[in-house]
Amino acid sequence: MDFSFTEEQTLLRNSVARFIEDNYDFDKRRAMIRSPQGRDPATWAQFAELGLLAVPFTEEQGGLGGTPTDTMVILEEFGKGLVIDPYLPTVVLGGGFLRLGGSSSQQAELIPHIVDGSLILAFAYAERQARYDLNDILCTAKKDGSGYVLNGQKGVVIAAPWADRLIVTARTGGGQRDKGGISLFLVDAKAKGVSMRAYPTVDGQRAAEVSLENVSVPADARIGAEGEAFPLIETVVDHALCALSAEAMGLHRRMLELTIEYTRTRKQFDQPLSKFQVLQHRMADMYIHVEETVSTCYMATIKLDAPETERKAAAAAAKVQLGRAGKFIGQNAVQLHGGMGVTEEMSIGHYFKRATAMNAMFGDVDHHLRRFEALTQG
Amino acid sequence: MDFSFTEEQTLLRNSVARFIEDNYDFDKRRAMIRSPQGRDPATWAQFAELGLLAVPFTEEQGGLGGTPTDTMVILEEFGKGLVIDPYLPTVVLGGGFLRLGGSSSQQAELIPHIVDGSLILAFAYAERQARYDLNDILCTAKKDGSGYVLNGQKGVVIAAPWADRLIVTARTGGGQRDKGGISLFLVDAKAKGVSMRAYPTVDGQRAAEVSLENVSVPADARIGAEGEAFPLIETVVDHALCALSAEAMGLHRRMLELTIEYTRTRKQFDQPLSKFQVLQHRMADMYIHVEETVSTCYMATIKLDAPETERKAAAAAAKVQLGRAGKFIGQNAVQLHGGMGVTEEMSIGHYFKRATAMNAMFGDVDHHLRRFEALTQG
Amino acid sequence: MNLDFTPEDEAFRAEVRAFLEANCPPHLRGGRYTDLSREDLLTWHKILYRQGWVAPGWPKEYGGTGWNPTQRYIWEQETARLGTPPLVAFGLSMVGPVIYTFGTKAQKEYYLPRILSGKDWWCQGYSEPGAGSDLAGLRTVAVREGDHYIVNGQKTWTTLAQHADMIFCLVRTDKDVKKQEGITFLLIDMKTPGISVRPIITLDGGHEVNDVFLENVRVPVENRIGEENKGWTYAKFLLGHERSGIAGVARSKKSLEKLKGIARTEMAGGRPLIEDADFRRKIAELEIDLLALEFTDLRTLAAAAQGKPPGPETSILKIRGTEVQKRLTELTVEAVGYYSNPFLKGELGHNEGPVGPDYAVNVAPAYFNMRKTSIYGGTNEIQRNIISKMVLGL
Amino acid sequence: MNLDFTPEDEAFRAEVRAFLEANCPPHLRGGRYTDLSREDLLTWHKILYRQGWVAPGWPKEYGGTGWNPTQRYIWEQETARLGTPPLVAFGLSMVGPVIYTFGTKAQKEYYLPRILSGKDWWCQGYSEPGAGSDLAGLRTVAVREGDHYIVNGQKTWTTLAQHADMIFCLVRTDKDVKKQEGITFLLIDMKTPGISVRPIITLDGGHEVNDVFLENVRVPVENRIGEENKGWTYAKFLLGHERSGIAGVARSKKSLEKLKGIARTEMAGGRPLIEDADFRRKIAELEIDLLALEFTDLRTLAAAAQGKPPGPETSILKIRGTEVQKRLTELTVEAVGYYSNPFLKGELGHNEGPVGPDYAVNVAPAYFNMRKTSIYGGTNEIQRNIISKMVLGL
Repeated sequence: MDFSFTEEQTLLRNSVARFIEDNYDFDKRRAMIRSPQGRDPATWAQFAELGLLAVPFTEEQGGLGGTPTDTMVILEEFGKGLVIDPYLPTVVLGGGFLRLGGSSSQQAELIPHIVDGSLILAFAYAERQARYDLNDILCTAKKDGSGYVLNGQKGVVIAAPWADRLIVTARTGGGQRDKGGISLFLVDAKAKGVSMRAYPTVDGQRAAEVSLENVSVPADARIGAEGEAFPLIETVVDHALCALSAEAMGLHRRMLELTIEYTRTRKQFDQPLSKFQVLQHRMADMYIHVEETVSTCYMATIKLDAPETERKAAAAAAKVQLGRAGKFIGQNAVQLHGGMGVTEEMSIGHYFKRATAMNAMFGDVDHHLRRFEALTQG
Repeated sequence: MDFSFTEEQTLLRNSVARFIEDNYDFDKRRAMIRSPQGRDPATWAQFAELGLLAVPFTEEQGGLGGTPTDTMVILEEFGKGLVIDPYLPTVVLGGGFLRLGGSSSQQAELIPHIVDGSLILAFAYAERQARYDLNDILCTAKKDGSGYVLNGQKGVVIAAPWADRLIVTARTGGGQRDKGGISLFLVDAKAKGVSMRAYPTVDGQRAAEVSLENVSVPADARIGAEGEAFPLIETVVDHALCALSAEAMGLHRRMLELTIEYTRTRKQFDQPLSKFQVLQHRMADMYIHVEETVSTCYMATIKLDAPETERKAAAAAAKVQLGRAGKFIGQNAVQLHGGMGVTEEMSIGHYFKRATAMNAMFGDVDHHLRRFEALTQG
Repeated sequence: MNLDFTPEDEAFRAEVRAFLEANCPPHLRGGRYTDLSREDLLTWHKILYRQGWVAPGWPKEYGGTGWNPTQRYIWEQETARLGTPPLVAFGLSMVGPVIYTFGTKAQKEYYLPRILSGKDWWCQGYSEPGAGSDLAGLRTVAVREGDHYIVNGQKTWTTLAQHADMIFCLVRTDKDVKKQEGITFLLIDMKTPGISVRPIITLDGGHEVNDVFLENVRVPVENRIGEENKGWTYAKFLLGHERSGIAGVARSKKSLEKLKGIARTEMAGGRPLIEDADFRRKIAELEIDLLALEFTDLRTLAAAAQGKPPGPETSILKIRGTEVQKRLTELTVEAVGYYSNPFLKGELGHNEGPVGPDYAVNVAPAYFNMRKTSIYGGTNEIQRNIISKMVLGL
Repeated sequence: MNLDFTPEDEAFRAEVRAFLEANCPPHLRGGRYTDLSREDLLTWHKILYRQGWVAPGWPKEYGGTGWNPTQRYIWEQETARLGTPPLVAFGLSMVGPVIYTFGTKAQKEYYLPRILSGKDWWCQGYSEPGAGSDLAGLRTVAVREGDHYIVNGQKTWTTLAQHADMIFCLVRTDKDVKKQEGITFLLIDMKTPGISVRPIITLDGGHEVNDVFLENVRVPVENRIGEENKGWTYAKFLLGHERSGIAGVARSKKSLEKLKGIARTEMAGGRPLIEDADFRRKIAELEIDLLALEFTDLRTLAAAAQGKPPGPETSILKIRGTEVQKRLTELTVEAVGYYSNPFLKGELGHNEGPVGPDYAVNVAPAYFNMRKTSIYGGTNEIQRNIISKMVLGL
């Protein structure tokens, strides 16, 4: 049993932290978000240079053979810096599908491009009627000669406006909510029949409504066996939940730090806010929530390789925790910043917005509580 | 719109309060609870003398023609004094069934005895499998000549060891959870076939497990039409919920007062506890809960005569409120009393125990939330 | 104890309802509480002005309706029922009552009609960068120079100052006394040289509040309310007045109905979200909070109808009222799932149609924006201080 | 980062499990944490003593096991798995470590073996009627008279003093200095003339705690730990030691399993309670709290295994550990419905069988009793003070 980090992990953490400090301050981040593209491609190129895009892939795949803990370290620092770049969609999700389910030719073709920064991916799975159920899919993929033709609508596809390829869930069989009959496809974002309505999101990212109208893809665009993608989707999404949990660690801790800083300097009734016992206890409770986020993140990350039920329960618990802690910490951080907390000029509000958006990603607190219940109460 | 009390109501309140102050202090109450009988019959006789047992009955029935607000005033004071005598089972429940559903001969025979203090009633409805569902009944009443024969088990029948008669719910038809087929019977507590296992309850009352084995009752022991008692039961139980809510008003306010008193005198770190901001805010929150209990009690009491859905929703809301407020106020009152809060010697713990027991009576917070949901969300 | 309305009350309700149905333009109905333009707000203001109903809280002699508390409660219910626009409070509910209570004859005659007609748009110069909840800690200074005060300083969180013709300001006129005792209450024309307004963009991307800078602003002495250095008295009076209606029950009821409507439409696990046990429970708990708040509000109202002044216990209404409002926006964000995420407001323009369902537009910004409610008007922490000191005597 | 146990750890676990299975008497298993008699507790104590495992926290040289933190964690898991009785902490976990750390050679040689063997039952004389969370405010006085201290005062909340042979006491030996600086730590024989014990009956009807009165009690000077007036140092050491294991994770897991079992048996709306969405959710939220607590505990343990001393952040373990314990008893009360109401304990005698299901017996008293956990050992409010001052630097 060991919760410490290796020397390599500490170096990795420091290099990410330094990059963010040097290149990702409040004003630079705002400028990126407000730019037409919504991000600065130079950032991504530097991620590639730092090797961040190579971390989870094996050495044979052209990666660094990192563990989930390495990914955790990166995402935690991203959380502190409010990084908007598409690491989760490209490396954790897209990379995850390829790593864990892609054919060797898919891996050989695409992973090097992820690693060198030339390929951005987005995961198009959510549908309007589905809420958070990954298996609720109306989008269809019909056999057409050796390939498939895709039709359907995907909503709120994070990073889609930036993506070169989409990874799309579609039905090759089964009914709307069946877990069988689901397949995964790599679709070129510029393919004929793909249209997008792009927009910014509340947390400063970009997303799109994606429409697929008679989009033809070849057979080798399918990831994994036909109709059997659901277990892979669950696995990769559990990796994404851990990544979000890691990001939340950074986010939550930073919100607490900013609040401590602010209350130490801001005076009311001739005393710093930090001297009022009620606010001290509020911050103590925020601290407890932060530590619980850390604990559940460690748990879920360590258990990514555990037997399925254990892995799923741990990931669900971490997501519940990040949701409820994010709400508690975020709401109180804003409250303790007083009027300043609700302005665009202070960074605290931007952390709060990200915390809010994260709660919905891949299912909110209720969704994962129910998942956890099914796994632990039968 | 008027939330004030009439002069008569103020007089009534004062006379109940004075009685409790004179005859119901901590030591006397403890002595009653520890006595073999578990209460002092003299108290009941004085309730009769003060007219309290006559309040809800019409003048024709030999009562005082009081309104639900009058009952509220009495119960609020009982709450402050932690009265253990069977007012709720006898006057509110038993009296309620007779007032609202009894035949004129049942009324003429029994109400005068309630009023003069010579008749104690207990409502035997709960069954082991039923949890809080009033319609979940296995106890049967089979026609036998002109009368009925009752068989079944009733659990946690409050005041049963003191009761002269039981009011029993039993099935004359329908399945275990049907709302039709339920009938109400007056059963002599000493009738052949009635056996009891009596015990004290955590809040200082007495209750019993009641077993009915081939208990014969005549046809005129039935209250209301055969198989159609359920709406009457719901109505009378809503009256009981309002009475509990009124008791909770008194109980909750007293817990807050005791806590304020205690924290004002108890010093820690050379300061009265009442000077610590965290505890001040805790008490402010307790106060808010108290006022919310008052507000929902007023609402539910006023709406006892409103259309059915409105009446039920208001009563359910009041029960939810008393449950959650009782928990918040009670737990914090004990906490703020520190070690003293968990001793038998301080009255605060006894209030807390009553608040705990009240939460379960006629259904806990979850039960009434669900009832409220069905009424307000369809 | 009863909830009965008199026949006169019921007749009044019918009259109000008929008027509102006939006169509120369709595009202003339905509870559009944010995103209304200055023009929208003034349109509605002027409709009510013509009817003589623009100032329900004012005495008749100053152009108010003279309604009793029950009638004002009915008015609030009926306007919320239709979802009419809000009236901007700064003139009607804040400085107006200060002027008719403490103003000179000339001030009353000049300002009150202009407030009623909508000619003057007012804003509030209370908060300062260094003084939030500690309002009396303000540092904007006014120095007497002949017939004028020369004002220097900065006000902040000034709502809708960008539209304002006038600002009422608390300024410091004596530094050498207890901080509450050196404050003066001034009425200042926003067009006076030396005043500049800088927008503050809030979390939701909206421009509602501003910084107001005052640099050598010359204010005629006749624009002073009451006596010099007695401004704190008028300020406290104003804050007490501001408290009424703070529970926002009628509006929260409307928002709750909207939320239930969304939950009936959104799907979860193949069924409407409103059939989801967790979500049902959250709605029910909130609805019970709201009922408790409503009856606490009614109790205050009934006491007011009997002539009792509102006491510090109205802090409950502020605390629970804002908690309910915030929770409503929070649950609405939860209800719409992923579609809380698109952001169509703010500097990136929002001329396009909605992404996802109409009802999902702006729910996250509304949630962000409503955070302010437990901060402004005395934070909820300050309200709890008030309860513990003034009500519980701790 | 990993949760792996070494093969040595796994072998250790197997050894422990086999021993416990073979040696814990059946009637002492199953998590009977309350209602155990002095005899029951001593029976188990002596079984472990014979095995040499009665003091997992002590160094080997004093008769402890010398286990590392991981082994102690495994030990806690395995004892909780079988639900073995608790060991009374006052000798083993509290005064024992004080004696072997600060005691004289004579004290070590005399007291430690008696603690290990169970010959001396200890109790704790810390709290006083006037000094609860403010422990250093104690007023029990000891005056030196030749080779003795003469002790006068009152201790309270003294757990199981009715069984005790010895009490360790904080007493004031200097009134004229800062309150922390005039305290001395004494070991006192409970049979000394002048000591009397009065039961305190708690809310649950139980007799667990007591008042202890000391009237002219003569204590030999050699019964003093360390130096005169330095008692606060030893007291704080003891409190830090007490903190370990305070999270109570293994036991709470056992209680959670019991709760789930009850929820599977109880019926609600014609179905098992565990299928009720509201109750499921409450269990799940609590289980996630417990998982978070477990991993926070493991993080502390892992840090300890690397030789880092427990810091003030262990206040989290106290706060959340007791919150989880309290919530477990609360949900158990809810689960059994009406059958939490019968009260079979206390002065009315409890020789009859249970009313209702076996598992419902005593759940309400347990709920009442567990209120103490957020009060003793420094209230949870004090723990939050500690976090805000010592961890957050506020």
